[in-house]
Amino acid sequence: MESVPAVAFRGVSKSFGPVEVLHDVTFSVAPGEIHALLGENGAGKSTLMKILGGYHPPARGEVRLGGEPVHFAGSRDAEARGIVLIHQEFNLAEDLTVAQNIYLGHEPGGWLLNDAAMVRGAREALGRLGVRLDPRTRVRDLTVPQKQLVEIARALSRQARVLIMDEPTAALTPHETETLFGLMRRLRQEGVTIVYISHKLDEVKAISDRVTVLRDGRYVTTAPTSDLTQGQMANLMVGRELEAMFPPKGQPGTEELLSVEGLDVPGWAQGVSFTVHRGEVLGFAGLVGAGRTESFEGLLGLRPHHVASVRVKGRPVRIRNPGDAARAGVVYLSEDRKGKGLHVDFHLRPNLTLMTLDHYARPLLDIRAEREALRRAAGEYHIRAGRLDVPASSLSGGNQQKLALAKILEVSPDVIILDEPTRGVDVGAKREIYHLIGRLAEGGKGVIVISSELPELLGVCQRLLVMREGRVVGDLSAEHLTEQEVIQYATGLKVDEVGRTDRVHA
Amino acid sequence: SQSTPRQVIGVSIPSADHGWTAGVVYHANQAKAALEKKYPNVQIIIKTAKDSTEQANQIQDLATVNKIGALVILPQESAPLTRPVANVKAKGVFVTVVDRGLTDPKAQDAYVAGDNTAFGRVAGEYFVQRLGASGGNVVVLRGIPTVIDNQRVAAFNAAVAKNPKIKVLDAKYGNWNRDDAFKVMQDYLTRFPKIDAVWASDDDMAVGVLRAIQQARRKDIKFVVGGAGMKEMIKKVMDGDQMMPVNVTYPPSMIADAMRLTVESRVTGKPMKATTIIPSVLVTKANAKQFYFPDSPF
Amino acid sequence: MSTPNPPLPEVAPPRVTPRSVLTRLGTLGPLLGLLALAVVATLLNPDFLTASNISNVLTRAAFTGIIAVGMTFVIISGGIDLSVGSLAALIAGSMILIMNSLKGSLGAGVGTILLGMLAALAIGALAGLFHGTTITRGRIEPFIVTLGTLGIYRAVLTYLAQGGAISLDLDIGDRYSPVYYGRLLGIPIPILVFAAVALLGGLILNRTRYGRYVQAIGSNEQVARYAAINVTGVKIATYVLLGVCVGLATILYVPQLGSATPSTGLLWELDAIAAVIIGGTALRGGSGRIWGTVVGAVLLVTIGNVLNLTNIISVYLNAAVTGLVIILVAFFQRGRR
Amino acid sequence: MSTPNPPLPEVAPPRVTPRSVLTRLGTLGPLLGLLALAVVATLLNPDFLTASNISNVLTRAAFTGIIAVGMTFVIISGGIDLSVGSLAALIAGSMILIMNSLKGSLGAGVGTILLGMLAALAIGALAGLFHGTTITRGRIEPFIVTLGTLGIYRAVLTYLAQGGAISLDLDIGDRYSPVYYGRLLGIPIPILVFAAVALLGGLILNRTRYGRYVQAIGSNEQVARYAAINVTGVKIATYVLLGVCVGLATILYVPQLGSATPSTGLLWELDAIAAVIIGGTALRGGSGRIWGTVVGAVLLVTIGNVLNLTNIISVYLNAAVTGLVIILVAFFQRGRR
Ligand SMILES: Nc1ncnc2c1ncn2[C@@H]1O[C@H](COP(=O)(O)OP(=O)(O)OP(=O)(O)O)[C@@H](O)[C@H]1O
Ligand SMILES: Nc1ncnc2c1ncn2[C@@H]1O[C@H](COP(=O)(O)OP(=O)(O)OP(=O)(O)O)[C@@H](O)[C@H]1O
Ligand SMILES: [Mg+2]
Ligand SMILES: [Mg+2]
Repeated sequence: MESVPAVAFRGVSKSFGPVEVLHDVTFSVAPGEIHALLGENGAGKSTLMKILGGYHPPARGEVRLGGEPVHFAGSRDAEARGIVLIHQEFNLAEDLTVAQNIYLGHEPGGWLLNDAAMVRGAREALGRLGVRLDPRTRVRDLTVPQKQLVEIARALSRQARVLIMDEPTAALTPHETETLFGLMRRLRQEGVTIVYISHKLDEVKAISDRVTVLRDGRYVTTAPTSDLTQGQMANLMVGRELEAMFPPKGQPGTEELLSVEGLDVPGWAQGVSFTVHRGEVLGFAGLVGAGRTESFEGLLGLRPHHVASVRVKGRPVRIRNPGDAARAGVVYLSEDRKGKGLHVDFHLRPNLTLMTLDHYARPLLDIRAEREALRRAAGEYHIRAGRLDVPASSLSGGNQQKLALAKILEVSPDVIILDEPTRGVDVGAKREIYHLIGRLAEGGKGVIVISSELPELLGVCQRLLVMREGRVVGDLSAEHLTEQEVIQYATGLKVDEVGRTDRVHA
Repeated sequence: SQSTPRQVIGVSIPSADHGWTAGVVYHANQAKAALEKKYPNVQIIIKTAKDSTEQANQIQDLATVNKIGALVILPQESAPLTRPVANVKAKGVFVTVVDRGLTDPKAQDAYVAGDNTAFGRVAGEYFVQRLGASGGNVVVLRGIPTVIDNQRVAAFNAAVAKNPKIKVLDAKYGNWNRDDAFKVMQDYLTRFPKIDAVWASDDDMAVGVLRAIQQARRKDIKFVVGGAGMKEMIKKVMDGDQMMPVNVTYPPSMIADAMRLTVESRVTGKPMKATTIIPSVLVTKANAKQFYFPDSPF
Repeated sequence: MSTPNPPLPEVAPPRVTPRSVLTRLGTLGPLLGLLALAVVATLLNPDFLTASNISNVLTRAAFTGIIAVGMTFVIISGGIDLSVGSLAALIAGSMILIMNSLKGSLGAGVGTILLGMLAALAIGALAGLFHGTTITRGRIEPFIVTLGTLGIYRAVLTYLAQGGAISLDLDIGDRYSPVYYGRLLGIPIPILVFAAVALLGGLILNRTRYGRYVQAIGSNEQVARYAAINVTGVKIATYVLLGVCVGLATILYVPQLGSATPSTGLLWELDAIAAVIIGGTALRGGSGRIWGTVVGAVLLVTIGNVLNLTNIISVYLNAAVTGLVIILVAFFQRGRR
Repeated sequence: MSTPNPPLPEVAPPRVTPRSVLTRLGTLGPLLGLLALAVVATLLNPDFLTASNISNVLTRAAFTGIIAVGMTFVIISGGIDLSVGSLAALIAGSMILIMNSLKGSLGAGVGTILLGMLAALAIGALAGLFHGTTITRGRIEPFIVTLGTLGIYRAVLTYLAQGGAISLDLDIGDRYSPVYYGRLLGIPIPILVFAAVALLGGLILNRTRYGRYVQAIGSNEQVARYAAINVTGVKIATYVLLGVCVGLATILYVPQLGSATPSTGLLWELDAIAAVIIGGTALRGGSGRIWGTVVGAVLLVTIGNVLNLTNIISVYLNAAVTGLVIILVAFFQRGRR
């Protein structure tokens, strides 16, 4: 493109131990553009960006900034040169407040810190994202999307010349994503160079100027975004033709597998009622704060709650904790993979069998059978790992998600509740998860999918419930399953009388 | 009993955790040097233990590994060490027990002891005599919960009971420790507007007690009696200190006496007296000089 | 699956980098430390290697070792228990009083002793139940709860003993003493019990559901809860298990000295926790190993034994040597996390 | 913004659930505990509320209180220090020996005493530096390192004292004693120093970069590292800070009795750690508060004081009451996390 690129990678390689995860990567990013970086889980995107951000030194090759080679001793060095990285994993100290996190390492003030200025600055940075959140809240008390927003606000509070965003929208709803994009466009006008990583190809298509694709740590290509369709991007990432993303939708049966009436989760949800049938994929849509996650955590006994009745296959059950639920055949996959879904310090094997250890207790655990199960699950769910005897933390995000899914499916449940099942997962893996959901339904299970990605809900679900302010406000199926309808319900433009309406506004 | 073969003598004592035990360690080491010089065929091994279990382990090691012929032991506690000492004796080791008698006297060959009952009684008798017919208010600081402490306090109480005018206001644990004694005394001073005398029952505790009284500038307390003969306190008695008129001996050097008697008996073959009691006596200005050891750490 | 999948990425060759060799060595740290100590000890005094000395050392390690095995579970699950020493004292005292009082009706026989043992285990289990329940349902930090009971148990024992000692009836003591002093197949009984507890502990930790759950809770309690594990129950069980271990250790301890005093079991908690940590279990929980704990317990006792067998330094400095060895051993196995 | 946005989703209303009121109350737990204790104490013995008794209590709390302030930083940063009591003893002994030996050249004046104080602070700082460096660069668990030095320091002191006492020269003692026994504006100097340390500690923890970094490291070390915080340096500094606090506490302690013995500072570590935890700092680090620690330290001393002032229960059970009160106070402030 132009004369001097803002950022240029020249033959960058990187190894962790004996494994080379980046091989000879060379490409450049023009000043003032939004440059998308694509690749499968584990392709090396985050690693490359950490090199740019000064967190890792490259093993070979060099990074050039405005034409001149740079060698960062650490992230502080890089920040001094105007390079700011929004991390993919949350990098927030949970015990500190939002404002304290936003300014961590950059506190204003002399001998004494200027807390008032930090709160003001934090409020302003959050405000730019359209988030109204008290900066004095402890991060521990935030929800996943809120943490994501704080992470973004932190980067925005630095004066960035090069802003790296590693999957900033993974946990955001379309509305928040739109606000963020508005902000990115404005930054671009101000001359900020943005490198943007995402697995949401529609977003990439909408926001970026050019796209670079990595595959297995190697540079594949760079092209103007307008030259590529989403399908072409996907094919470049996986290096082969991807077939249809979504499986064909089957016909739900009539047997009621799980029927919930009048579920209240104080402070979060009121009078939530729904039924899922055999062979059905039921979606839950809604904006951030709609209370979907909390409803299901309540249902599982993970939060204080009250429920009028829960029936599984017609029989009333009492669920006080996830153990009761699992015994009744109901399992839940949390949206918070690291915090609630997976023991990242554990190896794959104990993670997989954690919920089904009684199958292996005779009475001592049969480790060999567990290994066998892992080998089977790795094949069945396409969990890709160099070796199977490694900690879960060494898997890429998508493969961690597949492992977490495999874990709950080991229970052979009747009803599977999946909360944001494809968050941070690449297209290939997403496709595998969609097909898995299809197969589960086909096999006679009831599947509930909670997701902030409307296309995915529309793609896999036969029926959609829309939640708003803790209540179910819409029940859409067949021809009503359109983006337009969902948004109207989610934003309150349209309200149905769904389920029990006698419990409005607790 | 033969004069030529090597004699290995084990000495097992509590480790130095307050003044009196420090004195024991000091005197044991002095005696070792002197005895090994005097009897070249004698080897003495001194072990210190921080609690009963460790001491039981040590005497086991002394018997099985160091192959001692005689054991001089000052037990941490009587009851817990009775069986382990009996086991050592059963292996043919000559056992001299010092200070704290075992619950089963059959477990020992000889006994060299201070007199805890006398320690409390002598102090109590001094209180009766000094406070006279008018009596007075007395506070007591106890040591660490042990049999020794129980014996001393019981004897003191029995002695002062002879004068019904003497009132023991309270007796709390000061753990043979200066800091704890300081705190307990501070609180006694807060609580009791009139105290005539303090039985600190130990010279380490007396140090803390004196400081607390000094701090409160209380004039009602006529005197403080410690015990066991720490050199600084004996010095005070010698110098005629008003607050510290007397002391009661409980000499840590009894370990040296026991070692000397045991070694002599082993080397000469003469039997040792079954029981040697080292009396607790009242130290006054008159006789203080003979209890003053300025080189000892105690 | 429905579509043909691309070949799995090649399996990386087994990696034996210098780092991983060091890591392996690190894992064996405490064992190497123990061996090094044994070599030094033998050089200083060849008697160290005699069968009788080794059997002495292992017998001694049994008390805190058995407790440390239970402590390993508590620490792996993310807890701590400071009260074990006091609890041992209280159990010893209660057990002796119970046996003494049973002598009248049951005589000084096996029946009395068995009932005493049963009482010991029951008291330990109850104390553990109290700890576990207060910590989980009462939501109080384990450090606080067990610091509190540390004071309470020892005070109750002091009260029972009226400041002195509680002594076992001599007849009962004679019948009971083989439990500590006796041998089976030439091996002292405490060693056998210790070995059995360690094996059982290792088996439970690594080869049962319960052990897996303990590790899962210590690694991430939230994830464990979401995975349908009864977190409260498992945690309470670790404290009960530890309480039973304390009871068992006391059952072996009582015939050794035949009495309980206010100083019985003093600082055992420090020894037990130190054994666990030296053995390579992280204080913050999540993972650990029983054999490491066993080596840690033996190591701590061996230091004392070597100091007893030799005479090279001032008696005042014994504790300094112990401290130094502990730090050195930890240095060997450092940097694994 | 450049694109028209759909209306903002409504903000969830601020939720004031009963839970959050309880949480607020919970934060004040230790203070309420202290007040309750004071009320009970006054009912039992009205002398409790006299100025002289309160000044005694606060003066006593100063030693472990000052150490506990330093310990708060160490614990918040995710560490622990078991050696503080032994270190205090060693500093006390060394300081006395140094001052005694300076008397010859400098006389028994202020110069000698100031040099002694300087030595105390320097030894404390050096010990802290050693702990911090061994823990961070040597990558050894803090529990192990300070368990080791716990033994070493006290052993060295015992060696220096030959098991007995190291006594301060009487002339120096007379000049020095106002540091403990003196008053300024009617308030004992140890209380003033304690207050100053607490205020300064609170300021450093909550209002300086360093304090913020300590919390960040304890909360998530990786995050702190990513925020370009010098984790190693900050951690070492917490141990040095604690070492200096121990030195300061010892400077106040020495003129009290004018001597150091092997039992000086015994179990101070337990008191200091307990004060921190009772004050509401989590043992696993990340967050905490200085004022809570101060209340915790005063609370612990008050329990002992109340027990000395009254006579309602057997002396044997004193420790039980202490334990019970600790658990009860913790119960008040439970369930905050
Ligand atoms: N610190 C590390 N140590 C060892 N291996 C690592 C480390 N960080 C990353 N890897 C490995 O490097 C490879 C590239 O990881 P990276 O995080 O860059 O992938 P990514 O493209 O960002 O994937 P995702 O889309 O899942 O975020 C992966 O195989 C990963 O397991
Ligand atoms: N402006 C806001 N003020 C306060 N809380 C908010 C705000 N916006 C969002 N939240 C909180 O963020 C949470 C959103 O995260 P979460 O994922 O848990 O929401 P959900 O509706 O339960 O599920 P999902 O996001 O999957 O729809 C909501 O529970 C809501 O309370
Ligand atoms: Mg990534
Ligand atoms: Mg959600």
